Amino acid sequence: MDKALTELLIGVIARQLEGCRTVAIGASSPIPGAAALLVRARTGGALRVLMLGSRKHNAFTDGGRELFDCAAQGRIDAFFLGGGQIDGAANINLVGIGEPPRWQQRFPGSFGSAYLYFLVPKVILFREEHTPRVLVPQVDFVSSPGTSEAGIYRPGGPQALVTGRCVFGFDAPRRRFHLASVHPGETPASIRAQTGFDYDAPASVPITESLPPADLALLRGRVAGEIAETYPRFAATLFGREAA
Amino acid sequence: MDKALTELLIGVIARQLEGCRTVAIGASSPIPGAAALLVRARTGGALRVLMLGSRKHNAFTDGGRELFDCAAQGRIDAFFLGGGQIDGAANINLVGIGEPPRWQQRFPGSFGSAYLYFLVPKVILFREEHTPRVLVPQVDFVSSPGTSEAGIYRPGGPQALVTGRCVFGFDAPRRRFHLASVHPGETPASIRAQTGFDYDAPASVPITESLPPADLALLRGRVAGEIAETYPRFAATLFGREAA
Amino acid sequence: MELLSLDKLAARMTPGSLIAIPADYSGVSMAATRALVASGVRGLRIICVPTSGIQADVLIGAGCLAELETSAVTLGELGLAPRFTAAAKAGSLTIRDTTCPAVHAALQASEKGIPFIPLRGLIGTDILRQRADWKLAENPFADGADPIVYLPAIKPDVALFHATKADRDGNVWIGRRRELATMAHAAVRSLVTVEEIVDVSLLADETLAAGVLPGLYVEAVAEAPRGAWPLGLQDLYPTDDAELARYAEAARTEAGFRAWLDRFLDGRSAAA
Amino acid sequence: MELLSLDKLAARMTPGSLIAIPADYSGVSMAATRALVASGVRGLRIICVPTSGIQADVLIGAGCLAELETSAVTLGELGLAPRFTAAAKAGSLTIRDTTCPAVHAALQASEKGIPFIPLRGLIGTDILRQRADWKLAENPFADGADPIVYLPAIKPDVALFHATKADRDGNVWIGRRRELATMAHAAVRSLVTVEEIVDVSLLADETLAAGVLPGLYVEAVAEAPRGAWPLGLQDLYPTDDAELARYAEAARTEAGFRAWLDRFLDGRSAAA
Repeated sequence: MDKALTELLIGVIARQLEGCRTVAIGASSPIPGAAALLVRARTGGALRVLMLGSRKHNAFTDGGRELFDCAAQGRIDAFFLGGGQIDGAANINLVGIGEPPRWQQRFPGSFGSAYLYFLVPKVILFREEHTPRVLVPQVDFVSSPGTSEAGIYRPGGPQALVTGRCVFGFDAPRRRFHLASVHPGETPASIRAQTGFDYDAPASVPITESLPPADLALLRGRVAGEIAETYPRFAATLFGREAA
Repeated sequence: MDKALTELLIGVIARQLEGCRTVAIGASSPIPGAAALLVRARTGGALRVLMLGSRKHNAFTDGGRELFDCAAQGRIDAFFLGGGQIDGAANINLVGIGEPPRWQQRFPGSFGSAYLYFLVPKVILFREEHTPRVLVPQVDFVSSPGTSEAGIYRPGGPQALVTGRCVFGFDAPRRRFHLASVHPGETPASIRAQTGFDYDAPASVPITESLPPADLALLRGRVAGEIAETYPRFAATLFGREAA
Repeated sequence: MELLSLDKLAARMTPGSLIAIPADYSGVSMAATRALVASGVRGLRIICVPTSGIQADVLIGAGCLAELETSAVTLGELGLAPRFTAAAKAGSLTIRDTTCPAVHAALQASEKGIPFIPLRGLIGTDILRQRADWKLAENPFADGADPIVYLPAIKPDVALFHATKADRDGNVWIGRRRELATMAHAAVRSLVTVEEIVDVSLLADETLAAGVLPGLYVEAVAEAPRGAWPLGLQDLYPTDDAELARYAEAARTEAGFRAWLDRFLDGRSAAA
Repeated sequence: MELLSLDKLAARMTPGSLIAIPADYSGVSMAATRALVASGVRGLRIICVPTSGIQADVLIGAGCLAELETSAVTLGELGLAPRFTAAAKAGSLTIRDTTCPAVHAALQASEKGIPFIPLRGLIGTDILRQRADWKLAENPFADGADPIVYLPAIKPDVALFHATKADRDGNVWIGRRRELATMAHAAVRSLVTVEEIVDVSLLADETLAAGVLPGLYVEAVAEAPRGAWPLGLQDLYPTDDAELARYAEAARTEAGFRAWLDRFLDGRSAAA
C-alpha cells in the first residue's frame, strides 16, 4: 500500500462527502470508510456514518435489508461502488465478461449495485486500478447503468469516479465523465493513455489537492484509531495503529 | 358469567381444535384461550398455542405482523373470529350497520378478519350472544365473506359457529350452516326461534357434550392457572384462581 | 436527535400531518396525546397500527382529528370506544376502515420504498369496496386468473410512540415490539416519548442492540415518565384498569368526556 | 423441535432442495456444510442471502450443487472465490445472478405469503435481462408511465444457518441478524446448528426475546461448537483469517481444493 496515495485518496473522497448528512459504507471499503470517519470527525459528528462490518459505526438493527430499505427511504446521501469494469457512460460491471453459462471472466457479482446506484443521490465510483482493462469503452455486462432514460425512477446516480490516478466528475445529461483533477505524478496525457473510454478534459487540469495538515493529523490520529476497529490490517499497515 | 356454560363452551371449542398443530388466539379471547391451553395440556404439548396478550404463550418476536405473516405461510391451523353480525352464509360483520359517513351502529372494526378468514384453514366463529340481532339473514357490512368464488385464493374459511346456545357446522359448498348440537336447556325449536338466518337441521339433534371429568379437572386445575396469566379476571371469576 | 419538551414535540405535528400510532399493547404515548390536545391542534390525520383504544378516542373527542384510518378502535373488555362510536354515527370524522395486515403491509411498502404491495384476502369484503385507493388486480405470475389486491404504500409524516428508554443518540429500545420499527422506517420522522433518557449507548451491548430502533430514524425525543398512563408499558407498569373504566363510563356523554379530559390535561386521574 | 446429529440434520437436505444460506457475517453453518459434503448429496440448489463466501465455494467445489442464486460469491479481501469462479467459466453450474435487495425482498414476499413484490432499481441492468422469471411491469398507482420490476417470491425449502444458542423449544438467539428471521419465516423449515443448547427458555427474558427466532419455524437443531469455523460468529470468535487464506490459496486448483477439503472433512485445519 502506497501510504501517500492512500492518504490522498482518503482526502479526495472526504471532499466528495461534503454536505452529506448520512453516508453508508459497504463491506471491504477501508479507504471510503476512513474518508467518512474523517469527515465525521472534522464536522463534530454532523456526518452520520453507517459502516457495514463495524460494531461501533453500524447502527442497523433490521438485518441485511436495512441498508437497502434505508436508501429507498431517502435516508442515505452517499455510497461507494466499484467495478471490474467501468465505462465512459458510468456503467459498471461487477458480474463478469462474456455470457453465461460459460463466462470468460467471472467477478464476484453485483452485490447491491443494481439497486443502490439508482437510489443513492451521490454514488462515488471508486476503483484504485486505473488501466484500460478496468476503464473500458463499454462494459461487457451492465451490473448497473450509469444513467437511465427519462421516466425511470432514479433519484440516484454517479457523482464522481475516483481512481489511483485521477478524479473524474460525471455529467449526467451528457452521460460522460470529465477529468476533474490528476493526482501528483500524473498528467492529462498519462490519464488519457491509461483510460479506455473517452471523456472531456478542460484545457487546464488541476493537480488533486492533498489533505490540509490539520486534517492529515486528524486522520493519522483519531481516525486511524477508529478505522482500526473495522479494518485492523489496513490501519496497522497505513498508520501503524491498533483499534482505539 | 355462567360457569357451567363457560366450561361447556371451552369443551366445545377444545373439540374443534382436535388434530390441529398450531392455534392462534387473538386479543380478548379467554374462552378460546382456555380451550387451546386445555388441548395443549391434554396432548402433552402437541398443540402449539400462540396467544396474543400472553407473555408465556406468545412466541412472536417480529411485531404485530407476525401472526398474519405466519397465517399466510400456512403455519396456523386454527383461529377464532366473532362478529357484531353473522349471517347464514357465514359472512361476518365487525364494522357496523348502515353506511359511512353516518353509521347507524358502529362496531370497533374488522381487526384482521378480512385476511385471516381467508388464510387460516379452520376458522371457528365464536359469539356467545345467540339472538336474531346477531345471527341475521344477511350482514349489513361484509367485514369478511364466509366463502369466496372459485379462483379466489382462499385456503381458509369457517369450520363451525359456536354460540351460547348451540354449535353449527358449516357446509362450504352449500354455503349454509347446519345445526350440530344444542347446549343443555336448548331445543332445535328454541335455536330456530333465536336464529335470524336459515340453516339445515337433521331430524335428531344431539345435546352438546360436556367435558369428560378428567378434562374438567385439568381445566379447573392446571389450565385455570395458565389462563390466569393472560386473563386474571376471567380466571378469578370462573375458577377462583390466580396465575400459576 | 433533539431532546424536546412534550409541548415542543407536540408542536411538530400540525394540521394535515399523517401520524402513525401503535396499538394499546405496543407503547402508546398518552403523554404526547395530552400535549397534542393541550396545543389545540386541529386537522390531524391518524393511521392506527393497526388498531387503537383510548388514544384515538381522546383525540377524536377533543376534536384534533380530521381523518382516521384504522382496523378497529375499541376499549377492549370495557366495550366500544365512546367518542369514536359517536363520531362514526354523527359523520363528524372521515373514517377509513382497513384490516390489520393491510396496515402492516402498506407500512412495509413505504419502508421498502415501493409504491404498493400485494396482499391476499380482502376480496369480496365491503372494506375493499369502500377503499377507492386499493386496486383489485391480477397476479401477473399466475398461470390462470388469480385476483389479488394491491395496497398503496402508507407513508406517515410522523411515527409517534412511547418506549421505555432512549439514549443520547436517539436510539430507542423497543424490544419485541417491532411494529414500532416498521412505523419508524416507514415514516418521514419519528417523535418518541420515553420513560427515561440513559447516558450509555443502547447499541453498545449486542443483546440490548437486538431490540433497538436506531436514532437514524428518530427526530426528537421527550422524556415522559409514566407516559403511557392510563395504558401500561411493557414490564414497567400495567394498564390502569380502574382509570380506563372511569374513562369508558365518563366518555359515554360529551359532558362526561370533557370532565375526564380536564383532569387528564392536568395529569390527574378522574378519581382524584 | 428435534435435536439431531449433524449427519441427520444434513440428511434432511436432498437433491433438489432449495436451501437459503446467509452471508459470511451472519452465521454460516460450516459444520452443516461439512456434513453435507460428507453425505455425498448432489443436486442441491442454493440461494445466498444475499451473498456467500467459502460456504458456497466449498459446496460448489465438492460437487453438491446444481444451481446457485446469488448477489456475489467472494472471499472478500482474499479475492475471488476459486471454485465458484472455475465453475462459472466451465459452465458446470447454473448461476442465477441477482442483487442483494432483490433477495431480501423476494424472501419477504414468501414471508408475507404474497406471490411477488415490486422493487425499484434493476431497470436497464443485464441482471434483469437475464432473469426470465422477473417481470418488468408498470406501477399501477402512477399517473404516467412508471416502469418497475416485479420479483417472484423465493420460498426456500430449508433455511440453514449457525447461531450462538438455542433452547429446548427450538427458540434460537439471532440478535441483530434479522435476515436469519426473514430466511426462516420464508422457508418451509429451518435447520439450525448452534454453539450450545441451553436449558432455560430464550423467550423468558424480554431483553433476550427481542433477538430470538421462535421455535415455531425451527424443525431441527444440531449442536456444533465452533460450527462457523473457519468463519467467525458474532462476539464469540473471529474469522480464522489464516485458514481462509490457506483455503484461498489451495482452492485455486482442483487438487489443492481436494486436499483442503479432506482436512476440512476431518475437522482439521489445512495447517495441521
